[in-house]
Amino acid sequence: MNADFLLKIDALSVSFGGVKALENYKLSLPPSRILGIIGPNGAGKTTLFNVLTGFIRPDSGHIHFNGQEITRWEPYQIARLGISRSFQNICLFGKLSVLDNVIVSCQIHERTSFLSALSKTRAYKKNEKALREKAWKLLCVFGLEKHADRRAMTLAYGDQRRLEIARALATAPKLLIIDEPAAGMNPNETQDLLDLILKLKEKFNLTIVLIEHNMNLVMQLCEYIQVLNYGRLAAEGLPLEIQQNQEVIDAYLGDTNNAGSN
Amino acid sequence: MSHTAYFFQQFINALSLGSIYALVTIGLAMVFSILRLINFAHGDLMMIGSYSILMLWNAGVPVWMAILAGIVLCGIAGVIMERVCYRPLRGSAEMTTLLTSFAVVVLLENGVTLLFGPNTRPFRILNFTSPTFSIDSILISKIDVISVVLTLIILLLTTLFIKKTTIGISMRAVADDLTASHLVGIRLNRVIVSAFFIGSLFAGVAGLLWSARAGKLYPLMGFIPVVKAFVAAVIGGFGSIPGAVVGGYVLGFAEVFLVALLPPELQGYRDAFVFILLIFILLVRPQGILGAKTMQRRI
Amino acid sequence: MPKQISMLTMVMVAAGLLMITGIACADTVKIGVVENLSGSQASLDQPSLNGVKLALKEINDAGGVLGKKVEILIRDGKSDPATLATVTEGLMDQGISAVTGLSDTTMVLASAPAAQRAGIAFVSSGATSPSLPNEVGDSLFIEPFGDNVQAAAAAEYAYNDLGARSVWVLYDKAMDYTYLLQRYFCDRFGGLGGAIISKATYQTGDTDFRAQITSLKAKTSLPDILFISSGPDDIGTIVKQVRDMGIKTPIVGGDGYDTPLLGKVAGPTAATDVYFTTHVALDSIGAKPFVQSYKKMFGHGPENGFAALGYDAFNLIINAVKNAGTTDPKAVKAALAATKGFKGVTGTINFPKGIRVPQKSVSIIKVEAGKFIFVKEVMPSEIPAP
Amino acid sequence: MNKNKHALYLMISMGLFFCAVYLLDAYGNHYYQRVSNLMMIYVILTVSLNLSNGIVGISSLGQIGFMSIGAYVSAILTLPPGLKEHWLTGLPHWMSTIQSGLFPAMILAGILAAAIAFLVGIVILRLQGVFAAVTTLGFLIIVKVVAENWMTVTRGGRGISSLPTYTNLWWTSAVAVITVYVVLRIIRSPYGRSMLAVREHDLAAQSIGINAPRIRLLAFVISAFFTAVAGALWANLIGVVSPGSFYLWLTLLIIIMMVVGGMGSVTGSVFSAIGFTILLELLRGFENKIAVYGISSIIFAIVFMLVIIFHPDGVMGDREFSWDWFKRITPLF
Amino acid sequence: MLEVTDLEVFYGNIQALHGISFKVEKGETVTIIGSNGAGKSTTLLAIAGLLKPQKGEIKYLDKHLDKLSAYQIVSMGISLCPEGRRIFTSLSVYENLLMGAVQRRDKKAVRDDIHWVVSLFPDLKDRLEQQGGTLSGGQQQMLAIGRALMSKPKLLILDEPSLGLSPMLVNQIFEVIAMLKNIGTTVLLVEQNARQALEIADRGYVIETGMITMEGPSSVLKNSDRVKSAYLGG
Repeated sequence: MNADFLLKIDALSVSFGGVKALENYKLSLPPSRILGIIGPNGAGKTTLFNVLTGFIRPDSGHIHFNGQEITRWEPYQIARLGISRSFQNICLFGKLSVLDNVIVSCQIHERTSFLSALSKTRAYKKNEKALREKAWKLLCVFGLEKHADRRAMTLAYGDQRRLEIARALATAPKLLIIDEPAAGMNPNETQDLLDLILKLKEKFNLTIVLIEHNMNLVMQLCEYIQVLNYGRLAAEGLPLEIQQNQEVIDAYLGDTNNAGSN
Repeated sequence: MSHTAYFFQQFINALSLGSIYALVTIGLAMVFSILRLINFAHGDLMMIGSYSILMLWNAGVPVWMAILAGIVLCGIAGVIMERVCYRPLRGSAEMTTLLTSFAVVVLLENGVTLLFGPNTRPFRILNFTSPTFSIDSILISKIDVISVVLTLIILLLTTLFIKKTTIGISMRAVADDLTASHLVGIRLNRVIVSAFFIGSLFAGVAGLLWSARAGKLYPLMGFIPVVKAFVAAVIGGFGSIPGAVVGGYVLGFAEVFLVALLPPELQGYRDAFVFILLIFILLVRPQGILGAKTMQRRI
Repeated sequence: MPKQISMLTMVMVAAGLLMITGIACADTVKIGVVENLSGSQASLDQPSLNGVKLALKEINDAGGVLGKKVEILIRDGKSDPATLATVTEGLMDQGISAVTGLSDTTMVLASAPAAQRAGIAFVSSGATSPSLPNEVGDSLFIEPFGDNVQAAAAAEYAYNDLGARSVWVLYDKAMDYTYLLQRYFCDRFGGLGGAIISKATYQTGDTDFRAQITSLKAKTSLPDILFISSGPDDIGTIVKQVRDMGIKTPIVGGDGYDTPLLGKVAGPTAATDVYFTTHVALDSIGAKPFVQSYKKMFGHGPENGFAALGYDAFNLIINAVKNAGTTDPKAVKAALAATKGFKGVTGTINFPKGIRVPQKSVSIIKVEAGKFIFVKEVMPSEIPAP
Repeated sequence: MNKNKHALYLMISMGLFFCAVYLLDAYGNHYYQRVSNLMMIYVILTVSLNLSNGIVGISSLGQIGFMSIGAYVSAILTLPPGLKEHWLTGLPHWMSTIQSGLFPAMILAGILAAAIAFLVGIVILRLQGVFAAVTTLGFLIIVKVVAENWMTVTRGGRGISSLPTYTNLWWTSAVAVITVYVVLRIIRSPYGRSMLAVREHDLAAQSIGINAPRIRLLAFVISAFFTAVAGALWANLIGVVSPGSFYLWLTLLIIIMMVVGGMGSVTGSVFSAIGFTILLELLRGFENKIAVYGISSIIFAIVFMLVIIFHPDGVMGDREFSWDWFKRITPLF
Repeated sequence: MLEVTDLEVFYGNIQALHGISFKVEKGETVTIIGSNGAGKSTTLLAIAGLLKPQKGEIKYLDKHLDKLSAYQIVSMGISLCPEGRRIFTSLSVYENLLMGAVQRRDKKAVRDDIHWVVSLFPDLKDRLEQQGGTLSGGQQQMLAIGRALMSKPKLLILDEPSLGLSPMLVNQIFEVIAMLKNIGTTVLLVEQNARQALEIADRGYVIETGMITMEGPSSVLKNSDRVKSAYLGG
């Protein structure tokens, strides 16, 4: 059954000191889809991402990815298997150059022997050159090549966001997880981002999971949406269904007694 | 000496030694909880306290006056240290301030060596150590009683202070959440200065007891106590005042009983065992014996 | 802006330092003095330097040597072997006739090879390891007697005069001197038929010895004496704590006890029934002029035995310069090696041919109520091999 | 092309450097030789400390412990057999009959220290920040305590003396050049990029597949290797090793050199180690002139505090020396 | 009462605010709405003195706040209840409230005010000795507001008070805000929960990517399509 789904999560629960951050969460995600996860702040969305990428150990539940159980793997193992992520608050390697941020990510599947690095063998040089070119190409996709030599921390905000996604993509993932990519972007930038994500999905044949508050983006981008509230799945469905689901509107807008005119 | 008497004598030794460690540790932990600064110069504050007391006494000041004035001077020295050495670095990485405190150690130890000479000086201001009473060949000296009682009194006062006074509660608030403390209008500098002042007063008291116990003082006397106090602080749970006291006693007991129980050829390894204990505790229970388990925010 | 200012200040300080570092030159007899004036060894070496300064003043007040004034070049080794080696090396081309200083064997071993290479005599004022000169070479002389001599003297005195048949030993494991002293003592004491009931150790810098002392108390029977091998900074505290714990057994030790700290730290009641071997009793008649001049010059009496040793080591060198009739280091070295009957504060020094450890008699001192009382001068009948 | 030109500059400067080494070694006076030897040893120590503390961001205060291990291993190996049998009775028989030269001693010292670093690292590198700092300080103290107590192998507090003084300027400068080369190569290799990534953001690094604990351990082990080699050179330079030699003063000295040079800048460490060695000698001259001993340590501490207050990233930050930059400050070139 | 003009704030090289201007008149309730990362919290932190703006000015009762430290701003009568509550978790509820009044010298009045706050939030009544960290999210939010009230502010600033709360609790919080408004407290309310915030406020500002994009009376904003689209998509 796992074969049909790239990612399958069963009965996942996490709690912090008695507070349930995620409770009995389920997901079956077929390949090449874009899933959106929405919900109020503190609903457990980022916790879910952290569990998925190995940064937080779940209390119970199972995560299968590409037919393998990855529930208690280390983050770097999960990354090598093909899940890559961006962070809600940008986590770049600030002092490294933009290009190096991507190269360091590209090299994930390379095995360089220590001695060849010291003696600069021909194969090593070739390999380094290939890495550079690969990273450069990726930067071009994101339009960041003109900043390649700048330190990542000196980039403008929007560029930093895009660099994060570029870095995540450089590991050649099957599943890309993006945490609030449009936070702090203006409508134009958001539109560009939307186009970019669609382009990436096509170009790299990606499956994408997205957390986002910007409804425009979510509704236009996602093929399927899950709504989290208080760590539980409040609703899931197609974008249109979600948009009209009164429960979702209430949960998301916290609007009950002045039942909205919408 | 019977086995029981032997055990109890070592117990008294440990209790007395542990009290002094606890005193040093309280001051260290107080500053750490607020500034996240491991002040390695805390031991040198002890040294400054002892020197002040000795110098005042040599100058003819009555002994109790000299002690009080010396301890207060020690407190002032702590405040000056904060103002001159640590305030310009406020907000720097923990490692930066840690290294700076090492530089302060070099500065103070060499400075005092230049001023007063490198030599050990006798410190017989309070000749506390003569045994006062004995129970079944177990000797208890004045300094044992004074160390334990003083430590408990200071623990009690400190606890009252941080529970009941505005500035005490402010200290806990700052340790808890710096941003929120700013927002409610706590004057951070005032809190930090108070913490340094009080911590340094304790260092002064600890310096007095340490010197009285050894009967001497010298410019480099501060480093060993501060390293031990750090170990004690980690064992007890860094930042927690009762933890500091527990850690001090655990360390005192560990040191005394390691010497008591180890065969002579291994006694020399005592400090190695103490540090292995420290590493072990850090790995098994990083928050220390009494430290609260904080939720680790990883991202 | 503060950045630039700080950088500028640093550059200026560096430039200023460069200018000051010129070499002063005059027609004088130059003697190098290498001591650890800062760091952990400073409390041993500072008094030694004071002794040197006193000797220097006396010599120059008396008109110098060979008609020239004497000048000392002082270097601080910071209690760090690498620094010590460097500063000693730096002295070698300064036109000096000999070098003196240092109270610790390890430190001498780091410093003296430079002098050995340059062929300049190095007289260690305070290191007492008898094997030291052979480890470095023909340039190294030690001024005090070897530890084996004083330890044997102590053992013989304890066995014969105090009637001791068993001993408990406490020593500082971090020091060469304390280790050797107790080892030689145990050799000789055992050789005489005495029993070593057990040994305990501590580390330099410890201030609490009660755990060790309590374990001594727990022994079924107390030994006849305690041999406590300790440096001058620790002995007062140890004696105090031993007595405070109610142990009245006689305490025996070496020249590390030769400091007023013993009486002052331990106090008169505790500093009683303590015996030690040393170079000279500082309150003996022979040492009186030295002690008085020292007091006059520094405002206080000698801090420990190293003051007198530093004083003697320097005079020993000047004596050799006088005998050589020249400031040439080779000649001074030869003259040193031929020293006969040099009378110093710490005894009469002879260097037997090829042996650069003086054969001196050992003074036994008894401490009563904090006062040092000269007992007798002994020459041990049998000395353990270095 | 620029690149060839830079290679040429590098070759010329290396040539000049080794010419200087040759001249100093053959004709220089012992004092300058000694200072230069120590300078090179400090370069090795500072650069290798920078690898663990600056490049990969471990807060280690215990590197000098590895230096101590290296110095002792070399001392035990190079001590003449006669003395060995006499002093180090705890050694196995075969070991007390051989006397090794400097090179094998250096390598063995490095390997043993690296092995110990591996074991220690597994435990200590799980801690972070000040806790790592103080635990590594604990490691330093443990090494000292063991050296003081393991009488039959280390000769206790007395230390091992009468070591052959094999070390000369050729050895120290060659090892220094090799250390700098290796560390620079590591930084520019995939390993180095991973190390920097781990320093910059541990979690983000893991999220792109870097095994952060392993990378940290690798840096720690390599750093320990070179530190121990420096220790071996030190032992056979000074001729005597004792537990107290490798302790706080040296720890502080090396850390200050690294911080002032710039954490993360290898060339910064090189310049800083050279500069501070010279500064210390100048200060010593000053100290001897005014006869206030200990003032040089005080000035040293103040310089460090000023730099850390006004230049918290050190003089070079985490940038490396480059010829372009060199050209800009020396227009004549 | 509070006037912010052309405020620009950078985090390192990233510009978070691109010239924000708004004002709050005495007795008004003003809301600033906007999505995550739009710069709402940044603006508030700058007002509270925790961030130093690179450009622009903040005037309060005709005095400049830009150069003042946080505690001086509190002493002038501005109180910020921060996002994410940030109560002192290791302090008791009582001590938390006490800390809110840390600058006040009138001990007796402070005690009275603690009773007043407890009467506003009856949930806290039985928990005065309980550690702040053991409270539930809603109780923590009430405590945070209560603590902010303890300094007797002339201007109360609330940063996302409804964050992560259940609808019932959100209502309770908004009732308290309405009550404060009624007794004449000037309130600056920053919210993601646009509709309810506009319901209670007199005027509102919409902030997007560090800029004020809309402003006007609540009634106008409430019915604006743009506001709707920003919050519901479509």
